[in-house]
Amino acid sequence: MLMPVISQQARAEEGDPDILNLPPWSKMLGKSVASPSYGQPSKYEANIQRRQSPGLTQTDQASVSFSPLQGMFGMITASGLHFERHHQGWVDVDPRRHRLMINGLVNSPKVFTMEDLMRLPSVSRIHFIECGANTGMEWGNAAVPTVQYTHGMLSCSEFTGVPLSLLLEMAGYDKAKAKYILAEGADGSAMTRTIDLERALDDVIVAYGMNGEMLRPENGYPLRLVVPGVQGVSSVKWLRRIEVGDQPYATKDEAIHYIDLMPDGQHRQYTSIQEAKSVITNPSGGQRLMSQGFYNVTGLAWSGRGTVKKVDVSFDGGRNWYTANLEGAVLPKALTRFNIGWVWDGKPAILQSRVTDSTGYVQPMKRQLKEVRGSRSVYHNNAIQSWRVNESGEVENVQTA
Amino acid sequence: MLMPVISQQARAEEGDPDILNLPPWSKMLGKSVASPSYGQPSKYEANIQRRQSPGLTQTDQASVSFSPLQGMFGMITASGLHFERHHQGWVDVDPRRHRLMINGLVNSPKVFTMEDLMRLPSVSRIHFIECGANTGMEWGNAAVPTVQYTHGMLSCSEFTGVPLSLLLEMAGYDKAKAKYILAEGADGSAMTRTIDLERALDDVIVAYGMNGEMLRPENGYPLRLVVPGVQGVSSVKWLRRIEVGDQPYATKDEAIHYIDLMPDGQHRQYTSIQEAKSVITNPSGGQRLMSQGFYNVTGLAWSGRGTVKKVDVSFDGGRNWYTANLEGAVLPKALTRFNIGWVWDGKPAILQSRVTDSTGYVQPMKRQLKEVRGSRSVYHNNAIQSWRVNESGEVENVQTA
Amino acid sequence: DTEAPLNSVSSPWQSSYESVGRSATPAEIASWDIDVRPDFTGLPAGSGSVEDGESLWMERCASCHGDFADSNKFFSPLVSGNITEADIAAGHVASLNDSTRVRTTLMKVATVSTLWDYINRAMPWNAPKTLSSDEVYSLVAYLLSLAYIVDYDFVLSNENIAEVQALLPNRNGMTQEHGLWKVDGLADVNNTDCMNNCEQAVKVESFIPDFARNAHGNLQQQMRVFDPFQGIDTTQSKGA
Amino acid sequence: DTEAPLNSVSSPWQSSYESVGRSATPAEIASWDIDVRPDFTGLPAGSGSVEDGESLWMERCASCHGDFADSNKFFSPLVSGNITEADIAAGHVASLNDSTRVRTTLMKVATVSTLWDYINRAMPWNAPKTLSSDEVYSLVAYLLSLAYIVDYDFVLSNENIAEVQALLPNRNGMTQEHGLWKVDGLADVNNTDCMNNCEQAVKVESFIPDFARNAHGNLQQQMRVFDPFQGIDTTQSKGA
Ligand code: HEC
Ligand code: HEC
Ligand SMILES: [Ca+2]
Ligand SMILES: [Ca+2]
Ligand SMILES: [Ca+2]
Ligand SMILES: [Ca+2]
Ligand SMILES: [Ca+2]
Ligand SMILES: [Ca+2]
Ligand SMILES: [Co+2]
Ligand SMILES: [Co+2]
Repeated sequence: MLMPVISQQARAEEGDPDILNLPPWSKMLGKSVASPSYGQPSKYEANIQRRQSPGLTQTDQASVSFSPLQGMFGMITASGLHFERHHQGWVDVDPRRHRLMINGLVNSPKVFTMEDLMRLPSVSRIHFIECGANTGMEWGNAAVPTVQYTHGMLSCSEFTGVPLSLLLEMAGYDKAKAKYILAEGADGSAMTRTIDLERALDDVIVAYGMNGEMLRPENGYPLRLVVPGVQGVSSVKWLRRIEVGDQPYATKDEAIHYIDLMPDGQHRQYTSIQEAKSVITNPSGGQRLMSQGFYNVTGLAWSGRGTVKKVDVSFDGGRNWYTANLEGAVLPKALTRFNIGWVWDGKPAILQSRVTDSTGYVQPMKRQLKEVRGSRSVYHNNAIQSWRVNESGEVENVQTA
Repeated sequence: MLMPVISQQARAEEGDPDILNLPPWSKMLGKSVASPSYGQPSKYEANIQRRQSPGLTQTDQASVSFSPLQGMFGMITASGLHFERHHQGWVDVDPRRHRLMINGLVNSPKVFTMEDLMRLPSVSRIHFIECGANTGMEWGNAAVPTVQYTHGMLSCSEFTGVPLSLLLEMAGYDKAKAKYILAEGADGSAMTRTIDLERALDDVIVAYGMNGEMLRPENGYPLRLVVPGVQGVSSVKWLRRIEVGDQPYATKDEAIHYIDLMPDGQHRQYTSIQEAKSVITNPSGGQRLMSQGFYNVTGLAWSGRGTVKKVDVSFDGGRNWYTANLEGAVLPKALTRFNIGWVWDGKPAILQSRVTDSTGYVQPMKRQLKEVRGSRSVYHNNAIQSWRVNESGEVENVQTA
Repeated sequence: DTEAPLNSVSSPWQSSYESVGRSATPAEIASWDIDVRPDFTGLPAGSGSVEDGESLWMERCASCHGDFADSNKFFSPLVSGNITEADIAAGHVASLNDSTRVRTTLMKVATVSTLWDYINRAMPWNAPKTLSSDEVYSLVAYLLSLAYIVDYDFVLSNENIAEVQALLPNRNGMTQEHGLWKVDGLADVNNTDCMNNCEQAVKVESFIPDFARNAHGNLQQQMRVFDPFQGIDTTQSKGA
Repeated sequence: DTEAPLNSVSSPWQSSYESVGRSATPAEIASWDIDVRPDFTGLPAGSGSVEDGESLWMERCASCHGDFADSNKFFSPLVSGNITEADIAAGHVASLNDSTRVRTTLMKVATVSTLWDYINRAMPWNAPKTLSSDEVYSLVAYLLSLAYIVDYDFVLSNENIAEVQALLPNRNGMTQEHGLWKVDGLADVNNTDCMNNCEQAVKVESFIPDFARNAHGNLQQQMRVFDPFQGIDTTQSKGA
């Protein structure tokens, strides 16, 4: 049985008691400004928070908290809901003691304080960060119940900081020999990742600002790298050092993890780009359509290679597709919100979204991905997601053949 | 005497103790993910918060808290730092009991629950909200010490919601007679404002989402109007009702306040547009340049009539001007971050910024504004702001002749 | 102007949203449709005397606005004697031009409906929407009497309110002749984007007064603890 | 590709930022430049025996990784016996192809520098950067011995580590032949944007197992309390 929606409950003869009797907030003096001086969400939003997936990791410090995509809007991620992936916990760095070093194949190795970095020319740009392992639990089968767990290692923020290219120029990197950089964190894990020099000189930001304020501690306060379009682990948090080199570094998180086991038993190493991907966030797994009729179906699309060109949505498991609206400014390597209208007729339906990016790449079906990459990868699962609506309106995570 | 910058302190012979001796966070296991499950700023950011201006208002509930622009980045305002202006305090509305009514010159007056509204086609767009009284304390003289108080009734967020035009269509507004709408809040003040129908059908949003999550209670949870480009008071919070009419309503905050006293003793009524304006946020009043040399000078520009075309910056009180960088996507009726490099030579300097918008309008000097509007207005002060750097590096709020 | 709120899309369901929401009932509209326009559309029938208004005022309003509505403890004065008979005749309050005088509510307001509407929807501040229509009439009447617009024995009602409007001291004090209402309205102030040798002599004409230096608290505590631009310790005097 | 990070600007000071920051001293670089590359650049001279590694392991590592590095209490096993002599000869671990087997660190790692570098920078997990170089050598030696790559009497040093690299079981197990490194690399999977009659028979092949329905907690408490799409009470069985 469908539960009645509130608007139907409210259809009393004379009218809705919540209209006929004024609510208390219409008849009282409200609260003061600047209380709190740093604002917080409404108490009615407590269900919308970051969560771990039980059983995914053995510890809480080398773990993931997922963003509640089912409760989010637009393309910007509220910083309080930004997903987390730490390998050795998050640390509360004193910004007055934090330093950035540039060394290696440079004319003049350099040290910067935070004050130094904030004196330098800065840029502000909106980019997504997606963990390479996002949707990794779904390589084999439908495994987790909601979009928070299937796709929630994903966020999008406005970052402000110094272009890495500028710092490399200032240190005088060796234009003949330099081919790679190593980025290193100041936390216990001293997280390290190799980045191609060409990319490092392109749109990489040494960022201190996020969504109008300083980075949050869990997101690398006071300094992180932002490597747009690339799996999140490259956007090293609590960044303390950049080394310029002529060979890749094969550090733990690019030589033991973040490698993709192919059907022939070889591992692909240095798979970095987050290819075009999209997901319907509402309705999605664990939700229930409360009645038949019109719904705004909404979701997110993005591409590590450029901009979103188009998002198509299917309601019959991929047989027929309709092109959705793209909202607001469609920006490179940023999330793009899409919306499309749909009328649910009470019959089972399978909802899917499929993005095409500015390179012409079309988001693959799961079977196409498996044909090439097999089923034992963990990373880079950008397959089309299916949500099945059953007769009772319940939405489930499924995979189609 | 100039205080030494930290990077100079750190120039010990062998090196900086904060590099030679690893900091504690490099040698420990950090904290768990999802603790807290809703993230918060670093404890080192406690100075960056919303504040009242003492003496501006007699009560804390009919008052203003200003955004700390001097500590912010990019164009997005972190929702925790969004400025507040309430007339009767902020209220904690239960979203399950909140309703929106559309009445007046319509075929079919309507009632919507939050569920209803969230079923409808939605848009997501980034817009600024500026109080009409922003910089009002500065009409006469330089009065307040920092950019938080001169310009901090200003914010910019990504809003998600239903286009008002859609709701008006659904109610079947009278196309022959309708000329205005009235928007009304559900708080104690039942804030009301008249909006031109042409504008109401243009880009006005009945918004529930802000920066990826629901509106904050202080910003109208669960529903507010967003009227892009227009003084903030029109973006009615805790929105409960829209009435379609054929005459303006002359409610208290458009007939007794938000009116502009002209030199001839007449008040301009229904002055609504926030014309093009810009301000340098760093360096700004109350700050001190710690040493001579290069600085990134940064600020914000916006226009209620369209997009920012160009921002020029002067370091000599308006004699000579240099065109600044515009960061990221330059969006209509949104804040635009600008940056420009500058070398401080230790001599007094007067810094100014001046925006030109897409209509060709150039932000006026204070004396140009006063020539037309006199000096007894409160609202719509979009004059060029001057910050004077003295020999000791201190930055002061001044006005030039 | 900017971007169309909805793109053209290919979904056949796109505009099938008419069924969402429901019709408002007459009782619901009556409960919420409280606005009163300058032409008195929306004004409920009723009446109230200055005398009743005065006692109600003392009970429910005076604590914040003062016995004669002239306090600025909670808010700027509503009434304060700057209105002359000549103003009432002209429909324009001359003392608004006098920058030494406080500008009260009754000096500015051009439409009596505004007072009725606002008191009805929002006052008393700490218990809004608790007044009956007759009480609102009487309170408006009392305020009008304090500003010598009506006499002490006046009874305001829906029948005579238009006559009162014709006496409102600043009824002709508003202009809508400006370019700030419509998106395509004409700007009234102009500047040019001169780039070189623009100002001949740059002179500072206004500084923050010294007493105001620390009036917002110690500015050092309002700036980031690390920053190329550090906060000034305003508990110390200038240049220290 | 996208937008140039800096626009062209007219300020004569734009590129005068060279003075910001300062040169790093040799001691500072020595303190932080700890990375060790596959070609052993960055590897400090030193040595450590399997025997020393074993006792150090018991003291500082075994509590989390197990006495034989085969525990998955804190992390997946580092070593677990899936490596054969044929693998060591081929430089490729065949059991990686066997989906029933757990994939351990020593099965995957292709560069011995990776182990040295990581243990040195990050282990023990709760006290990183507290091991001496010789201790790191001995711990790497112990792990190699557990995987039967070196004997129990082996002493690993900067001098013989290249020989050990030549024995690493999965040393040929990595490929960089793919389009996911460079921005303009070629995609390996293709789809088309077919719009109509694309899939002939749509079949669901995988559902969330029933036992997993409530495994993430009650989903009703993970959705907004008001929403067109309300959270399912997963403490109740399906369709209830
Ligand atoms: C607890 C304090 C308090 C009480 C009691 C109170 N008021 Fe007010 N009143 C205020 C405040 C504060 C404002 C300004 C609200 C704002 O900023 O929008 C105000 C505003 C007004 C205004 C609008 C003035 C203007 O220029 O905007 C009128 C008229 C008014 N009050 C009348 C009344 C009447 C009539 C009563 C009694 C029925 C009353 N007030 C009771 C505090 C009070
Ligand atoms: C308190 C628990 C703990 C202790 C003690 C500990 N480890 Fe670990 N170790 C971990 C965890 C957790 C990880 C995974 C970290 C991550 O996810 O990045 C790990 C990862 C590793 C890895 C990388 C494995 C891979 O496949 O990524 C190696 C090698 C390792 N540890 C060796 C050691 C050595 C050697 C010691 C002792 C000096 C040690 N560990 C002590 C918990 C511990
Ligand atoms: Ca890992
Ligand atoms: Ca659009
Ligand atoms: Ca006011
Ligand atoms: Ca730019
Ligand atoms: Ca009405
Ligand atoms: Ca190195
Ligand atoms: Co990751
Ligand atoms: Co305001």
